[in-house]
Amino acid sequence: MGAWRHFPIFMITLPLLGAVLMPFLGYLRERWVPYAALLPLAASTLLGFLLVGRIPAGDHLSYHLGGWEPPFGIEIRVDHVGLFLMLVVCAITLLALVYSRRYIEKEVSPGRRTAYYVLYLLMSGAMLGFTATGDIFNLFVFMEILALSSYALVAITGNRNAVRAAFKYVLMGAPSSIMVLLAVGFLYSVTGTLNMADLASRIAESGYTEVLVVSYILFVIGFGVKAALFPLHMWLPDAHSIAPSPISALLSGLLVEVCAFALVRITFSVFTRSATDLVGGTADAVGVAAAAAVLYGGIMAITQKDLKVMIAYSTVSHIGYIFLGITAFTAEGLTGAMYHMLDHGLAKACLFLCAGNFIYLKGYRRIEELRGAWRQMPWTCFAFALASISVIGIPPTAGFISKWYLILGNIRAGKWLYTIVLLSGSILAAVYCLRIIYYMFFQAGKEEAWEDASRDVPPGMLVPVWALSLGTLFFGVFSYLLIPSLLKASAYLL
Amino acid sequence: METALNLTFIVLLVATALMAVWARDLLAAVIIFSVYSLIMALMWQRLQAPDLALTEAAVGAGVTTVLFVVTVFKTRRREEEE
Amino acid sequence: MPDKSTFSVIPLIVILLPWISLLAILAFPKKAERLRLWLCALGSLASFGLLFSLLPGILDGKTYTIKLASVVESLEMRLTVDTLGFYFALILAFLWMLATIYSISYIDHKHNRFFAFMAMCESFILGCAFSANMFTYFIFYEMMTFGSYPLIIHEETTIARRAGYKYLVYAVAAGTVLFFAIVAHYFWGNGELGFGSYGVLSLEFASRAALTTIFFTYLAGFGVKAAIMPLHGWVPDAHPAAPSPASALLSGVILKAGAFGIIRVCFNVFGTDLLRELGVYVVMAVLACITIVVASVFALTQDNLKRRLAYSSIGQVSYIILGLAMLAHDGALGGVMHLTHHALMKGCLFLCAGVILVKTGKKNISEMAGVGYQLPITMICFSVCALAMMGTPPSVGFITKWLLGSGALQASLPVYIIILLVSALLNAAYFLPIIYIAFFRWEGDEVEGHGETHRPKLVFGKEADHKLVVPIVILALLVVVVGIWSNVTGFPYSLVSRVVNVIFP
Amino acid sequence: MKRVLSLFFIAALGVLLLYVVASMPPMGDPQTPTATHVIPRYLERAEEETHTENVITGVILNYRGYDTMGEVTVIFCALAAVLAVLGRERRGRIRGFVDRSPVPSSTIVRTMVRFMVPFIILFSVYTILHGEISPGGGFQGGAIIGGSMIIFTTVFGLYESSRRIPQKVRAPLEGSAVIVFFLVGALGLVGGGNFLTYAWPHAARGLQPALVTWLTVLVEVGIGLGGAMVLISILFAMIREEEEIALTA
Amino acid sequence: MRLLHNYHYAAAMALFCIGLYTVIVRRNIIKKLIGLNIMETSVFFFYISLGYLDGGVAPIHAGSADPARMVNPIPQALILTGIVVALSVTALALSMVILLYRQYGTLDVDRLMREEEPAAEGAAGEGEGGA
Repeated sequence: MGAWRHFPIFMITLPLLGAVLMPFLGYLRERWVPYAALLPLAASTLLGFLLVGRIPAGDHLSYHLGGWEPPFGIEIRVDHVGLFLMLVVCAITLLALVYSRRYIEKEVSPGRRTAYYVLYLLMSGAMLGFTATGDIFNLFVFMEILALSSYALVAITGNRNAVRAAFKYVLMGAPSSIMVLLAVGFLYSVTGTLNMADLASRIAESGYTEVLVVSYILFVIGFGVKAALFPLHMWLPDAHSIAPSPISALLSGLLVEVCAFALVRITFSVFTRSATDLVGGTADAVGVAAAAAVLYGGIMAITQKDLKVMIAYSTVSHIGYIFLGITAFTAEGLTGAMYHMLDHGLAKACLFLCAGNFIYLKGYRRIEELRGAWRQMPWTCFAFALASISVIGIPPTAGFISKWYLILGNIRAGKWLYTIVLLSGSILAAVYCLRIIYYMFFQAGKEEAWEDASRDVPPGMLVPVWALSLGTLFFGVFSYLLIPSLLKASAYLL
Repeated sequence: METALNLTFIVLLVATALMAVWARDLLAAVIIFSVYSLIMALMWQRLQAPDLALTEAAVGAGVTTVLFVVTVFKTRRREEEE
Repeated sequence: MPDKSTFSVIPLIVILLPWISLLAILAFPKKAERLRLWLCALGSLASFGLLFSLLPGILDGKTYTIKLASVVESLEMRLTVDTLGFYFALILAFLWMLATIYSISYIDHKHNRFFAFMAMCESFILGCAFSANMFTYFIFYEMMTFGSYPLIIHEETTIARRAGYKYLVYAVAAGTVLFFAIVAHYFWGNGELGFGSYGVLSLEFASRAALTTIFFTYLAGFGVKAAIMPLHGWVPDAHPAAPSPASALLSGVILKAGAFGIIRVCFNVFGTDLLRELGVYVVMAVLACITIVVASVFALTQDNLKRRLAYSSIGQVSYIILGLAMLAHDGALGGVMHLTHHALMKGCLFLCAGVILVKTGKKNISEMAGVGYQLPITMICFSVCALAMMGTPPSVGFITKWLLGSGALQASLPVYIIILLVSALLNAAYFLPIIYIAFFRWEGDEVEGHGETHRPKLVFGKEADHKLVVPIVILALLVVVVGIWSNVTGFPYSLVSRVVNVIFP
Repeated sequence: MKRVLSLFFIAALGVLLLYVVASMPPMGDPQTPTATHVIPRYLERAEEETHTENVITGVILNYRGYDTMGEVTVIFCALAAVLAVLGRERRGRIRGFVDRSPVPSSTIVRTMVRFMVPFIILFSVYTILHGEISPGGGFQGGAIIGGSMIIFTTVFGLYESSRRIPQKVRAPLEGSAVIVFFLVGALGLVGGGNFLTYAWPHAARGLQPALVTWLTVLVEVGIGLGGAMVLISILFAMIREEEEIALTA
Repeated sequence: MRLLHNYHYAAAMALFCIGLYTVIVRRNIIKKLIGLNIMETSVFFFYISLGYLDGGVAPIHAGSADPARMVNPIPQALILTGIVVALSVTALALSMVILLYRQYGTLDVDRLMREEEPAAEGAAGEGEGGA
């Protein structure tokens, strides 16, 4: 096998190495740090794209670190679905990084800018590592890096509410990580290995069902908090609305999805199909929680006055979408969930960056202040409209395709209640998104609100926003690139 | 004798944990917590894990406790009443 | 799919042509007012012309198809021009062309936005007409909803905003219900969303309950746009709020998109014998009858001209659904042909209402005394179309009522004839007063009591701008001409009979 | 009310956990899955494969080296996070800073500490260097150095101790652990194996074991040094006085 | 029965619950962090007691030790990473506590969180950053 075998590990380690080298550059030339930060991520994205053709849909690439074969050493396992998510992570982190160069100059005090970029790169590298690893303890370690860097990035603006929101996030995140560690311990006590593939085979024939069920429950609680599933989501609205916009775009768009993906891998590749009776009970509970999340998130989003808090609640609702797709236990449902991760990531990142544009240019956070915004900021508003169309799930966008497969999966699974919940969720989404578009386009703004500058935000911030919104459109129209292989991959996972 | 020693350590552990949680004065709580992690280090030594005993002693009793002490000094000694 | 489907890119070009006007707007947004507006009109003119060039091919049964994009093999966006699609697209493009010309001089503010969304909406509805499977139909249908919203709230008055809001609420709800219907159809028809000539679904795949749920969710989803009674709420508010060309299109074409959807569902998705077997057509028929009667009664009570026309539209569209529900050859023929007939008649009426509004500023019927003398040509066309709506012999309206009647006889259900007669009476009841007030009353005549007072002279000179009147005259002429020489090749009868004969041999 | 609810939730969780623990394989008997599945290979062949007596160090640095790379990244991330929250003290001398140590200390304590600190550091160097022979290793040594600096700071105050280990020295070394790990990993790559294999490119067969041991020692030193510097920087960042925090926050 | 035999596990679980109780119920945030550490050490204790063999020997090949009776090295390797992770989370949380006390003047979690919701204060100025 050619040199491309080493690409996944470099995709993960380059950002981490970049993060470690950043303080040196920060010490020598502060001005270059934002541009230098782009290098490792661009390299990872390039490696990712080079890898695309290499992995056939049903197969996976397994890379033994240190040369030791799996149950003894750690293995990096990249299958088609994993690679697909890694590419999404690379793309969105790169775009948000381009965006944050100017945004950070205004939002974060000078002393902390290098720390911002260091944490940003650590977070991106950890996300890639988290998706690719084939070892559950390694999953925990990367989750911890993710958690730590996201706690700090939420609190980086330093104002009162940011630190309070970050601390609330820590108080909920830290115990959930420990629960994941305990769950890994339970699994280890019963099977003796830590490698996921090996675990799957040993779980199937191990007799200790109570231990496995409880360990699955702990996994669900642990990752549930990280993925902000309904009852465990209290930290999300504060953290995502106070964090600087590129960070809340990353948190909402990616971190939440990656943790949901981890739960998918654990449910399907570790507790495999044969163990569904083990997983069955908790899966229904997750389904009920997800349905509640869709409705709760939607209703709360409608009542919000602050734009970013509204988008945060819509994330809570859309995570419910993803989990409804997962708990349907059908190939279409899983494909829908996967595709929704992509679409939700792109659209939600775009929404938060647009909100960031409003804050950057005029400091407007509340929705009333956006009246007639399109006169002065046409580009941002059109991008916002396009992204929210994808959030609602209107045809030409990727949101429609993912909603199609989510509902198809639930119908095939015969879960009528969840289908109705999904549909009403999309109506709720329509209500709170169209309300914003209505304010922006069809309302006359107060005279002095938008009068002075006729120009929009600097191009450095507009390009990522438009790249993301056109991405949702692109993946909507050209969905045949991904959907067939996703269907095969989910069948392979199931 | 083996289990007797283990049991005493465990009882001590649970006792110090409860006291650390219950203590009103924060500094006292932190000190009791450092005793807790010291006993935990001894416990691990008994379970034939020397590396970890050393680490737990150095990190648990050493660094973590001092970080707590610094925080208590920077904030407030007494726990606030409801 | 009929075997003779040749690949051709014409359907795609026809859809993209209206976007020329969009380019025109972007090219020179501020200056060259005249050129820009005529370019917009050119967009819809060109698409109608290209469409008309397809007529000979369609007449000898050829269909043109092109694949736009696909998600999975069984789920693809494909455009196909078959006879039914062509028939709907023909009238759609024709009416849109006239409305665009009409609105060049009618719209006085925010031209760019209006023409941009007008063009987009037209291309989406053409997409609906040409869609080869329900997936494509739904995509264009949803995009049409969001394309037509700005048309309704063009005036930006509070009434328009509230009407637009109500329209959105109905449309989004309908979209969701329709979405469920399509996914269920995709699941139970195991992947077959296309339009088979005898219907695609059948009982051995799915249970009876499943098929009925699919049918009723389709009916509800399309019913909102086709303004079936319980779901018609948005129509009476949207029409008066929208500028006249927009409301002409709204009732002439956008309501028909819903009706066309139901036609596709009944003919191509379920197929008539499956409908008869499921027995769901009875519900459809009952709903249609209720809508016809109740809408006409409401129309009586409305003083605002446009609201009255809106209610009459709701009634007339249900004629189509009634025709379908009869499951008889003539009934289906009458119903599908009424699609065009009503578009011609109602389009003309709304445009006349627009002219009255522009020239005399009058909105309510009670104030329109003597309008006939000030705007003779407009009011004559108005009367011709009003009479046609009532079903007087030489006009298209008469053909529809005649066919529906004979369809009812064929289906041996005399109760429909009674419904038709009642509705004809009601139509007369709410159209004749308008004509009477317009011509036989004039200001100041009731002052002197019953005495003969000088009758105002017919003033021909001061008619509205020629760009407003010409479309009205064309439509009025067509209403009569198509009525008399109905079996001329290009006209509705030739196309629809070809379709219906296949379904009801 | 919240107290009762959470008490009930915790009690339920506790009972569940105890029930699960009761159904677990018995502790300590050699037939449990943990003792039979993977461990025999480690215990027998660890020595000649990783050339370290201490199996744990072998497992940490060689078999599961990726975990430790993650761990080192975690500690670096913690430092970056603390500095992001509190902001690093300004460069150069810490001017205008009261030499008040958090704990009042008498001369006896000062002399005792001045006498003890060198020996503690000696012990920690010992721990780091012989990591693969007897218990101990990179991070333990680093923690002990950190501990010694803590005693020094509590007694002599931040000004004194930051003069001994200035920020200019600490900043470059903080990232040393990850860099060393990456270099050794890449070296393994150059040497033909996968990432993180301990192999010296085109070295003589005989020489291979000694080189692996030396590489392990190199990594140990890297982790020890990196860990120590990170702990010290975290400590200094937290001890800094309020007005200092206000300035850079 | 088995629970008495596995008393180490039982103790670990008990400590876990004590820690979790403290994190959830206690109002002082430093107490919460102490609870967090107790939780973490209890899980580490569980891991190590998992790997223990009766009459086992530390896994170091120093002279006499024979591999058969060596204790399981894997949990110990994992816990080394675990301890570092626990330390870093505590360090970050404590530095946040310091900043929170300086900004809000209280360590009581209810008083801290009860202030007006972030949305209300989202005035343009506040977003500029800087304590």
